Amino acid sequence: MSNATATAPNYELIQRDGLDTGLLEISMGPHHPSTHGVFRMDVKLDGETVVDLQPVFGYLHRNHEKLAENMSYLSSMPFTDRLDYFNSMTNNWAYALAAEQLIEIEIPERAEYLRVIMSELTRLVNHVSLVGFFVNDLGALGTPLLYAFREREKILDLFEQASGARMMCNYFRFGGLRNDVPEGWLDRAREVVDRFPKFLDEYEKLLCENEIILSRTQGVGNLSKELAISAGITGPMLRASGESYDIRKVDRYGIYDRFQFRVPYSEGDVGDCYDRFMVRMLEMRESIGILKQALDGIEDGPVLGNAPKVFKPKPAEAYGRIEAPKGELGFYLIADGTPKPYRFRVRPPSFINLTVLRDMCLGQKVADAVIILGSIDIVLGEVDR
Amino acid sequence: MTEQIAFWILSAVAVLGALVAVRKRNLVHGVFALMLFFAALSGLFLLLLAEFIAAVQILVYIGAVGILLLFAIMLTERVTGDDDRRITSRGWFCGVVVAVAVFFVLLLPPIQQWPAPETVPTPEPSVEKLGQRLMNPYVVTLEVLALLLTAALIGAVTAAQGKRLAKGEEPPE
Amino acid sequence: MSLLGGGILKGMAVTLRNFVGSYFDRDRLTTNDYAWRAGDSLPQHAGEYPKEEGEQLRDTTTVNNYSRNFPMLLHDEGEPMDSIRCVACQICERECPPQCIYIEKSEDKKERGGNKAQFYPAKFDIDVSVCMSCQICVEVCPFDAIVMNSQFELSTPDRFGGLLLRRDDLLKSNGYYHKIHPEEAAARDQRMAEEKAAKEAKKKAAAEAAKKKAEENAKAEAEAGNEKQEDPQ
Amino acid sequence: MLQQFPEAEWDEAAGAIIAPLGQALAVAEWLLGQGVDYCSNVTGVDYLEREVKEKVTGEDGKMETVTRTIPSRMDVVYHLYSMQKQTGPLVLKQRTNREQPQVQSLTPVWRSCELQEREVYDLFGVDFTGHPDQRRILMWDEFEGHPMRKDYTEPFDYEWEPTPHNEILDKHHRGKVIV
Amino acid sequence: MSLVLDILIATVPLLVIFPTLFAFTTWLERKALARIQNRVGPDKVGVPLTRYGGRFSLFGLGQPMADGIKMLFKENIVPRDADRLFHLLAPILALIPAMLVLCFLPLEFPWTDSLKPVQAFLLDGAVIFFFAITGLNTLAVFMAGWASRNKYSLLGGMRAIAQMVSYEIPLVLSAVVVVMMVGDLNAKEIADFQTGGKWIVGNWFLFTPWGLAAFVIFFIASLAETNRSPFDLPEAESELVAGYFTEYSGFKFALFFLGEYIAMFAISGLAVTLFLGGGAGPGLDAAPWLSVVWFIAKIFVLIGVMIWLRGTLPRLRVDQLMGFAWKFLLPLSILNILVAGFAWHATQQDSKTITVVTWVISLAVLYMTAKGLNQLNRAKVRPRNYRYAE
Repeated sequence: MSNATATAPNYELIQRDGLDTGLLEISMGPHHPSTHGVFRMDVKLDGETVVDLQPVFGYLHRNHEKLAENMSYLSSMPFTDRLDYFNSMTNNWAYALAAEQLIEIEIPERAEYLRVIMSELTRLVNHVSLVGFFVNDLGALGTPLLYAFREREKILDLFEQASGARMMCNYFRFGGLRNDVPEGWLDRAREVVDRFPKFLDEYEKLLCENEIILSRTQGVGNLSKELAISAGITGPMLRASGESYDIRKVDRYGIYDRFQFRVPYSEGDVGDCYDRFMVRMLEMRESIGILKQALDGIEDGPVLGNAPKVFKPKPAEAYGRIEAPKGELGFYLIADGTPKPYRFRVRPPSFINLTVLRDMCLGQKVADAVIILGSIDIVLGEVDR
Repeated sequence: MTEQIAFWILSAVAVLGALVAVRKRNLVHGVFALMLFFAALSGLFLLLLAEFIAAVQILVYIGAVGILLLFAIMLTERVTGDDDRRITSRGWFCGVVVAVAVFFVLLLPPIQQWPAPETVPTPEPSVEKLGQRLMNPYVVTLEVLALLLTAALIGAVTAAQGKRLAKGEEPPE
Repeated sequence: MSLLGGGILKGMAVTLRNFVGSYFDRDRLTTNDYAWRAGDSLPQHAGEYPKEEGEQLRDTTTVNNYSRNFPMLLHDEGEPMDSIRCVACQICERECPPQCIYIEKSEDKKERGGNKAQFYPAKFDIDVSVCMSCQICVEVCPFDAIVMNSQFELSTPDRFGGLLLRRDDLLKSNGYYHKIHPEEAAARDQRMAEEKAAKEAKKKAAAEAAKKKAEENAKAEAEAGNEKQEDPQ
Repeated sequence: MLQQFPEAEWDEAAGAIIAPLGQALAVAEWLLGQGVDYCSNVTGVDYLEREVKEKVTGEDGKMETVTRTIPSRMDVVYHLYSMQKQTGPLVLKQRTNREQPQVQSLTPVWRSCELQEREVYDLFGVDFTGHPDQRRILMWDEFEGHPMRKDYTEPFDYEWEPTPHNEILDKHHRGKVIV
Repeated sequence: MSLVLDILIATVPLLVIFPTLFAFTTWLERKALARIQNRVGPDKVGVPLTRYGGRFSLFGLGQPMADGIKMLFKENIVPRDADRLFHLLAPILALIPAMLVLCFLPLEFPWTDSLKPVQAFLLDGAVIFFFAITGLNTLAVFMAGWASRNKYSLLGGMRAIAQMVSYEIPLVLSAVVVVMMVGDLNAKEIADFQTGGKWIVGNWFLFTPWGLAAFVIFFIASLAETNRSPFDLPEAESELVAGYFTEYSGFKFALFFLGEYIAMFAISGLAVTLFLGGGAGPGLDAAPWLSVVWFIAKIFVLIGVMIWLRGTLPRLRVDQLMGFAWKFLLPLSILNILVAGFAWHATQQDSKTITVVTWVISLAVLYMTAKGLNQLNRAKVRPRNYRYAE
């Protein structure tokens, strides 16, 4: 085995110090302020040091895959909103992308542009609030979080105007979008996008140089590049570990090949919480660049191809994946000729990113376990499905 | 009159605290009872207008000794304080003898000076005097004590640090 | 661990600027951004209803004209049951992802709005405690009979019955639809009129005599749609 | 690939390689050596025994309908990518029986399989030999059955209480509403 | 009987004024934090004027009252396994020392002139008493954490002991500087020592190099002593749910809350006494009672800074917290005592040049030490670079 040391999970307790002291077992969660939902970590503490940690999943499990196998392709679309309820737009896109492989269908130009716009706005929403939550986990009294929510609010207003709902957008359709954006929406979007960098400047000033944040995050939760790749870590977390893998660049799905953008990644091999935090901050700037190009390039036209509402694809298999804000979101569909998918599988990024939670937390303090979890960026709707 | 009442109340509290501290099986309860005893003692010092000693009593005995005891309990496995083991009572007779003996030794000076002198000099609040005494006649003693404590502190740190493990070395079981 | 340096002071400067700024710059506040709304901005007493004693606010209509909440059934002008568009085809019942719609088809057929006689829903229930406002029913409806409402004051002391909306609760006039979603309603009416005109144009060759009547119908339909009507409830 | 492992099959319809039984770990290690360093997605697929009707041209030139039984099976599907070469996907399947499904765990090769194989074990009941920590993950430990199997039926719901929604659900259960 | 009366006269005002200020401070804190976070904060509670709207709310000043009423009527929940006696005693024990030390502040109420003997007794050695009694707060926190039988509470209690004991040392040592300079432990004497001087503030210890250093250390340590952000580890919300008062609700929680804020007042009051000239301020000659007003105003300035910090900073980690106390604050405060000792001798010469030179040297020494300690304690982290892939 080439990288046995990197991949072999260490299930022994880490060595304790010489004192014969008792271990404190704490069940953090499922109702805990900073597990970001109903997630539980069974932590064993030696004093304040984490010597063992077992993530416990499933409190939000609703067997989304089974549900989707019992309804038509279109009916599953609103359920994908509920996976990662922060980023319903990108969830929609991943599902639409997978289903569009099953049925050959032309996507109108304007729809492609709007998809990119929606998806990058979603990325802004996710990253800006994630940074807020992360600093909240660090113990700041919600100040950065509320600044983030103010900006998020503006983007959610845009979503509401376009799709009718703020979070459960259910906006994408196979072959395009459900409806066109209302009149004047693009101008409002441009206004939001133009004002975003100013907010980011202030945000960076508040957070990026703060010595307490630096000392709390640097060197905490290190994740090496080898382990990150082997453990299937994707998204900003992978790039923080030094690998510049971005599906927008690799697959060039949608019309991402038309835009000029760069993928920030950490140069070193540290991959700690600070890297994950900074990579997200830098990614937001790139998203703004994409948004500006997309808003400039968009033209009038139809937004929905001639896709039927209910269809029966030929028996085939399709795996569609996109770069969701949290990592690679994939949908694996097996069609068997009926209007319902025979197999419907979601590849949830935050679930797989949790693989290395234990490796990162061992030997750290209990307060670090909380921020490491925060920096992984999980949403339990997606982890448990 | 007021002082009398205060004296009796404080004494009663002190005795009660001491008894509870000895008898309680729950370690944490015992420590807190001990602290109650210290606090009552500090009150007694205050009644004697020795407010500096009273303050030091609180600072050192409650603030330092008591908390040290709590730390010690926290470091053991009996964090919750329950201890169902029987308190060994085989040597209770010797204990009583020793206690009575100590009591009489402590009672000796008042007995020797009996009857008490008629005129008791009114004590004044005298933090300043205490400081002067410490810095002039007793300065050498103070410094020696300070040195001793520093040595103890360094020793404690060294002892607590334990054996530094070389890289790769297996820690002792 | 190092705490000296400008980072903390910089952060404190940012918070101080926000502290002062929140008194002067309304844009800074987290929750006041309703300026894009059509019509006037905030309701008169935002956060202070009920304005009158006992007011249930069942008719709070326009939060904003883009939002959607739960479905409602459309009828054209006139008596609701005489002009209900739904023909109880049950497509929405089948496609509804959380399966919250329950329809019973009527025994008889009924003529409405000058069209030929059709079935109508004898029972049309939506359990809004299950509904997830996904709008799939609106999309699959071939008769434009079901659209999204934006009424949000639905709280009720009755957990079971109160959250099960019956047919008569769901029936809303097209005018009401125009009131809450003006752009969407206008677009829908236009499309309906176009479709109808196209259909009629097809029929034209076959039945020359019916043509006049049909055009009148189409016209009346469009006019009726644009007319602002009071909500019957 | 197919040369290296002559027993591997190529599934044309799915565009997937079916690893020979018991050699999946060797295949995976070989693939890792070839630069396939990233295992994106692991999932199971449950195929019930079913009958298909096919129109076959008989020997006498007549079209006739033949009923053929496809045996039940259980697939474990791996979607593999290469981060170095930025290529993919390569679909690797392990095929096993439904009754006593047992496949080799690829967790020693790709760490990302750890939680996903646990999930497949939980929801499909596939036994992964060599998995370091095979426990239920999404369902609770006392749960019986494997809910993602196609023939899984829900047990009596002890949390059931009457709601007006029941009549709708009943209707669906009775099969009156068929999607 | 006159003793009892005197005691009443001396204590009742404290028992009235400071809880009232506590109510005001909760409102102030909520409002200020809200504004820092670009929210509006409480502004609804008030006296309704008509039945259907309109009210006299005065920026939500009624909010603390409403909170208090809510707290009083909330159910008192005690966990089944908890130590009921200690669970009850802890909030009381948290409040008593905080209230007690208020007596040692040199607040010159006009009506306490006749109580000089009582006050003299209390104020002689006030500083040392103050530290002795504030230390008792630790016990209350530990008691609460231990009695709740909750692991989060217990962790919070253990953190609290470690933190408070550690930070008490720099706290005391930085106060020693002032005591050395004044040569008295009497709070009144210390405050009086700082009156006069140029533009009222001339004699304040804040405006000497050693005083400034001592004040900064004192303020940081007092943040830790009162469990304020960024040192709010015992009640760390994101890690320990609510730390030692996870299992407290209703009135007991309110008592803890009250105790915490009174402790804030007390320790800020001591900071004002030691470094900010006590009740010194303009207009004292015309109206001596203004000194109380000035005193409380200065307390509120310090509390304002505490709120501001709370709105800005995240929390430290446990090892960093301890490291900061033992590796940074403690050496610095010991050095500061040394500097102050030399400076005291130097300034006794009454020569302007020597004074100026002393100031410059001590400033330089303190600054360099702080810098050096900071460098020593800096975590070894490589600088970060981020690249972009096209």
